This record gives sequence, C-alpha cells and structure tokens, in this order.
Amino acid sequence: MTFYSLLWWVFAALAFGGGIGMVAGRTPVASLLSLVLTLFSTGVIFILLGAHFIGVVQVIVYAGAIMVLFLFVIMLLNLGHDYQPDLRRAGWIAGASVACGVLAWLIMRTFTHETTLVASGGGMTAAQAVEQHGAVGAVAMPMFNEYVVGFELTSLLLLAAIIGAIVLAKRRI
Amino acid sequence: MAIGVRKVRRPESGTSYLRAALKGMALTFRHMVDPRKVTQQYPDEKPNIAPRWRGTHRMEVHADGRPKCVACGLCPTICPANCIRLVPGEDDQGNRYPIVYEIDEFRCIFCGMCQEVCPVEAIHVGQDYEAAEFTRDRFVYDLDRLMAQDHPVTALWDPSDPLSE
Amino acid sequence: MHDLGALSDTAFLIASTIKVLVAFVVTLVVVAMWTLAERRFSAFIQDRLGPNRVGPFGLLQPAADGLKNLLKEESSPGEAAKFYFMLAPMLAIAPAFLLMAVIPWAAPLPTPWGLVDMVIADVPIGILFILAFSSLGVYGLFLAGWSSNNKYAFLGGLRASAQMVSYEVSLGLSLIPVFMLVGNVTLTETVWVQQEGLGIWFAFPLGLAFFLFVIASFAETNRLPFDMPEAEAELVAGYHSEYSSMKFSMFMIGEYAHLLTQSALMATLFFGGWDIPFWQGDDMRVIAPGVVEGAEPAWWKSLLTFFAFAAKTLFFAFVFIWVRWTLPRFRYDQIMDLGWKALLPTSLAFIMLMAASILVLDTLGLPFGLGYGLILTAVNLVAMVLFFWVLDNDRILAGASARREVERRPSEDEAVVVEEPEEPAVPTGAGV
Amino acid sequence: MLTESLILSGILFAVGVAGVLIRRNAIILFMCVELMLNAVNLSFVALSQEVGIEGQVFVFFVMTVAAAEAAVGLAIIISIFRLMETVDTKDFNLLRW
Repeated sequence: MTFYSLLWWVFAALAFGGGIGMVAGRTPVASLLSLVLTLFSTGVIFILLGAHFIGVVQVIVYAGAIMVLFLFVIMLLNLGHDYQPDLRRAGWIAGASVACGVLAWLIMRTFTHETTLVASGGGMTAAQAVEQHGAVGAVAMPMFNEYVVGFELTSLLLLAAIIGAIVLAKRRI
Repeated sequence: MAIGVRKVRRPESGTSYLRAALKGMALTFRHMVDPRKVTQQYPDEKPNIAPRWRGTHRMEVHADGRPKCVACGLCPTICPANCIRLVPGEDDQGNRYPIVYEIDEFRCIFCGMCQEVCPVEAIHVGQDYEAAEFTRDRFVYDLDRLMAQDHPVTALWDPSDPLSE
Repeated sequence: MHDLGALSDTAFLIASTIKVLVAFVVTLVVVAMWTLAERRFSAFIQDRLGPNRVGPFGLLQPAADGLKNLLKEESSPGEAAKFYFMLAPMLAIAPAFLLMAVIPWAAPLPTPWGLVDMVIADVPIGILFILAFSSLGVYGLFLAGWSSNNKYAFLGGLRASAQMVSYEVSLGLSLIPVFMLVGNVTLTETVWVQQEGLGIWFAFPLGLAFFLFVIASFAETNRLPFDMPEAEAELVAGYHSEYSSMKFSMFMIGEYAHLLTQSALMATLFFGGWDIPFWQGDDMRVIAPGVVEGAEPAWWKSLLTFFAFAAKTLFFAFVFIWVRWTLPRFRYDQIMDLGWKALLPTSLAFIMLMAASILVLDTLGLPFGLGYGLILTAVNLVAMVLFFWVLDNDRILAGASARREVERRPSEDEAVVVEEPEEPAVPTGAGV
Repeated sequence: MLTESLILSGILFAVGVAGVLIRRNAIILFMCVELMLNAVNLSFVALSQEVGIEGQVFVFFVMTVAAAEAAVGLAIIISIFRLMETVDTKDFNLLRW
C-alpha cells in the first residue's frame, strides 16, 4: 500500500463518516459541518486522483461558498440550539436504510463488474492533458474549445439564479 | 471662562474619502514618529501630585512620642463617611488622649474635613497614594500606624491665599 | 542554466521536515512579536509608549501574555455546544498556518546534497490553494459565534460569514489579472515573471488589482476598518466573547497569522516576493528538480532574498496596524455596499480591461518584457485615476447620509465656513 | 484507486438518498442533494483518470449548477420560512402561499 492509497483510505473514511454524520446530525449546524467534512475530503480525494484544479475548486466553491451560504441561511432562520428533532418515524428509517443498502450494493456491483473504458475524442488521459497544459490549462482547454456553448449557458443559468434568488428572498424590490 | 465652540464644516457629500483617509494616515504617522510621548514610567518616575492632593491620613506626634490628639471627638462627628472610631480616655493629669483611634481607609472619602476641623492640628490627610495591602483589614489604620506615617501632609489651602485666587 | 543536482528521497524528506518546522516556528514567533508590535505601534500613534517593561523594549511581553493565558481559568458557558466550542479555535488557527506552506520565501539554496527549494510545497495550484484555505477560515469564526449560545457572539458569527463570503469574491477576482500575466497559478512562477518575464513588479501594471486585494485582505482578516465580526463597541467582543485563556489566545494567534500570510501574499503576488529590486543576481527559478535557470544560486543570495521577503512582508503587516489605528469602523450596510457595489464591479471591469490590453499587445506582437509591462502600467494608471474619480466625491456612488444631505443642503451663504482646527500639539504631563 | 473511488461514490450517493428519505428539515434535504451531486462528481473525476479530461469539465459544470440550485433553493426556503415559520416539510401542506 503506497502512501497515496493510504491517504485515499483515510479521506474516504472521513467522507463516509461525514455523510453519515450529516444524515444523523441532530441540529442543522451539526449536519452542515459533517457535510463540510465530506466535501473537503472529496476535494482531497480529487487531488489524489490527479484532478488538482477540480479538487481545489471543490473546496473553494462547495466548502467555502455554498456551505457558507447554507450556514448563513441556517443562522438567519435561527435554527440554533433549541431545535426540534426531525427524523421520520422508525418505519421510514428502516425502510430507507434497507433501500439505500440495496442501492449501494447495486451500485457497487455495477462498478466492480468488468467494463472496458474507452477514451473520449481527445484521446488523452487526464494525466497526459495535465502534463501538456498544466493543472489549470488541462481543464480550460476543452472547456473553452469544445464546451464553450455549455460554458456560456452555465453563466446564463447563474445569472437567472441570481435574479431568481433576489426576487424570491427580497420582500420589497 | 467661556468655552470656545468652533464650528467645523464637515460636508458629508462631495468629500474625497481617499484624500481624507490618506490625511488621517499621515496624521497618525506623524504622531507615531513624534518622540514626545505622554506616558509616565510610574514606578520609576513618580507623578507630581498637587499640593492639595488628599491621601491616607497621618497623626502628628509630640516630641515625646504622644499623639497630639486630644480626643475631642470633632473628627468622628464631622466625618461624612463615618469612618473614624475614637474612644477617648483621660490620664491622671486630666489630659484627654485617644485610647482607640482607628480610621477605615476603605470607607474614607478623603474629603479632608477631619483635618479642617481638628483644633490641635493632630490628624492630617497626607500626600500619599500608594496604599496597597494584601488583606482588607490592613486598611483599618490604628493609632500606631497613623503615627508611624511619615509622608508629607496636605496643604488644604494656601494660608496666604485662603480663597485660592 | 545551472545543474546543482536534485535531492535524494531521504534528503528531500529531511529537508521538508526542517522547512516545515522552521516555517511553523518562525511564523509563531513573528506572530507573537506582532501582537507586541501592534500594541507598541498603536501606543506610539496615540502618543503613548505601550508595553515596555517586560524585558528589553518589552520584547518578552508576548511570552508573559502567553504564560498568563496558559495559566488562566478556562471558562465555558453552561449552555454552549461543548464539542463545537472546543473545535472553533482550532478551525480558526489551522487555515492561517497552512497558507504559509505554499509561499516561497527565498531563492533556492544550494547544499552539498542538492538544491533545496525555499518553499515547503510548490503545488501546481498555489494561489487557488490559498483561496481554498482562506475560504475555510470562516468556519472557525462562525462556529465560535454559534456554539457560545450568546446573542452577541452569534451576531458576530453571522456578520463574519456574510462579510467573508462577500469579500472572498473580490479577493479571488482581483487575483485573476495576476494569473493572466503569469499564465500559471503557482507562486514561484509569479515571482519569476516579476523578476525576469515582465521585469516589473505587478504592483505597477496591476495597481488597481493590488488596491482591491488590499481592501479584500483587510476584510478577510477582520482587521479594523472591517472588524464587524468582533466590533467591540457593538458586540462586546463578537464571536469570541465567551472565550477565555488559551482558547482566546488561539483566536488571537489565528488573526495575526492570517495577517502575516496576507502580507506575505501581497509581497509575493504584487511586490516581487523575495526579489531584490534593481539586481539581476537573484533572478532565478527552478525549472526541474535541482536545475536552475537564470542567475547562479548561492547561500548568501538565499539569505539576502529572505531578508528582502521578510522586509516586504513586515512592511505590509505594519500597514495593517497603521490602518487599523487610523480609520474608523464601517457600518455593516456600508461594508456590504462596498463589497458588492464597488469592489466586485471594479474587479470585473479591471479583468476585462487587462484581458483586452493583453490581447491587443499580443496581437501587435509586442515581446513579453519590460516595454509590455510599461504599457500595461500606463493602462493601469488610467484605470486607477478613473476608478478614484468615479468612486470618490460621491460622483456616482454615494452613502445614504450624503444623499440626505444633498436633499437638505442649505444655500451657500448660510453655510458656516470655519477653517479646520490646527492639529493640537502633543499634550505633555497629563495625570497618571 | 479507480474502482474504490467509484464504490465510494456509490456509497456516498446512497447516503444522500437515505438522507432525503429520512430527514424532514428542508435545509438538510438540500444538503443531502448536494451530497448526491458530490458523489456524482467523484465518479466523474475518477473516470476522467482513464477516459479523458472532459470528466473534470463536467464536474465544473455540475458545481455551477449546484451553486445556482443552492442560491435559488435557499431563497425559496427563506420565503417559505417567512410564511410558515418552519422549515419542516411535514408542515408544508398548502399548495399556495
């Protein structure tokens, strides 16, 4: 077991533990912090998988911005210490657990099955692309060449989201 | 003396924030490099206290070591804080003297009335301010302690200028 | 090109360990000293002397403070969420120290075992790493405020999260012109481009970005013009109202470590890092393990460049103190206005301007060098003048009070015009 | 680490699904959805190792969509909270506001 795979297992365990903590968290703040742990660990796993840029963006965008937005809303709504537990009844919990166990097992089985991976159009693996364009450039190249329409559409989506959020949340415009 | 009020025009609009900020920074920098500082290095460098400063008491003594106090009872009567305890006694020559004379310096408000009222100039408030003790009861000064104090006494007023003009 | 040999794996491990230890210890010591410096400089600004009794010039004051904080009773509110209450100071202190890992602090050092990079980790995503970890800094503050179960602490945490999210945007955007000029995001490359590639510190071609970066840094470190999260006058002590002894100390250490890393970043990104100006002898970069391009490395060059880096960093750290004791605190809505209505559009416009200028210059075929930098400097100068002309004097944006004043402005003859009072002389010999 | 990463992604996705099924707090539901998106990102990144850098580009897009979703979703939650004084989905029993 190399050092990197050891790190992978550590952060995979952290990510899983954070996920469980989020679902089981007693207050929204506890859930949120567990989710931050998960997101941070996944960011590290991205870096271990060679996706440096995506890993860091994951931490900046998810852990640093989206989660702070959640936090802000939780505090704004003052869901603080005297919070009512909101788990569904035992039957629901049991059912959901079984269903998710089955789901996890199915997904696991799908992934462990033999499949042949076919490289996409560029014909380069991620490592080769990083070698050629650098950690950031490797992602930028396809984004601004092949997927530039999608890129522009996401910016449009973000604009719509900004306006929508303002319209929804502001009492008086 | 009338207090001069200077009206300064501080418009809220049309002010250059940047220039104002830079001006402020220059001002603070000038003060920072200015060698004139107001700090007094207190234990090394004692502050000059005013001649009318009123601190802890002292009792004047006669040459033979007896207190000058004649136990007339004026000071406990006039004391607004009621901090003086006096038990008068009389010796075989008929001289009154204090058997117990205690001043609670915690209750004392350092008004100086005891000094003013004393007919024999026995009790004085002194020019002393370093009164620190480890226990509270050390602040009840008894007669021996009061007589042992040797700091200068307060000039309640300048005899040549009683109205302090 | 100088090949000084790469480190072997063992030597690399040993060198890295030493570098981590040295960086951590030096940062801690400078942080301690900077708490003293803050108190001394603030005292000088207010015509006082500040703490000068413990040791020569008060140099042992931080040690005394540390000892006091270690020995003090540790209290925690009865209704606090204990686990998070413990966690918050750790979260506040960790990101600030982590940032030091990617900042290069001197020219590479030749040793008998090979060439040692004077940066703990030259990661390929340097500046993004910094953004990532400084964005995690908000959790410590927020958690402290929330877990204390105190309404003032809670308000402090709320303000901290709103403010840091708002200013992070400008912080990140003000760095994009730097990326555009460097063509990369590593910090070592940034230093190299300022030394040789462009031959001019980025503060000149990207002055407006630097200005925005400084403002956003103040907001990120919660230093005074932007210290809403702990505003003493309004919120007791904000998010750390309920903290005492060493836990409180950890917040302080975190704040000053953050201050130092931000100063180091200003030095590295905009003032050439460890570059010594007007001297070609230190212009070098590592292009492969053990291989150096440019001037020849030497131990005394490493030492000199380290001093240059330290001088720049401490200068900016001093500016932090200087500004803190000069400017008053903003009001909360003014902070939000400034962040979203002034800094964000300006940084976006500046990115557009710089991108367009670079595109034009590249199309014209100008070689990337000093002339290129000077043209960009001229463009930047125009942008800065325009920026200050627009934002200053309420020409376009005005505060609410200024608008109100315009409505009820008296006629000119009514205005009482008295000249500003002269600056009062320094008073001497006040009371104890 | 490819297979392990994909399995981890599956497990995280299942945990997210479980959260959506079990919890009733609207904000936590949202966070569970974020976790599911994140699990998908993980499998994208893991596969991009073998298949090509495009996977990472998709992750970038997914993050953008997640950010937009969070902004709008939280705005909806805030306006519901203003009306209902609660974020418990059990109490959201009116189809109007």
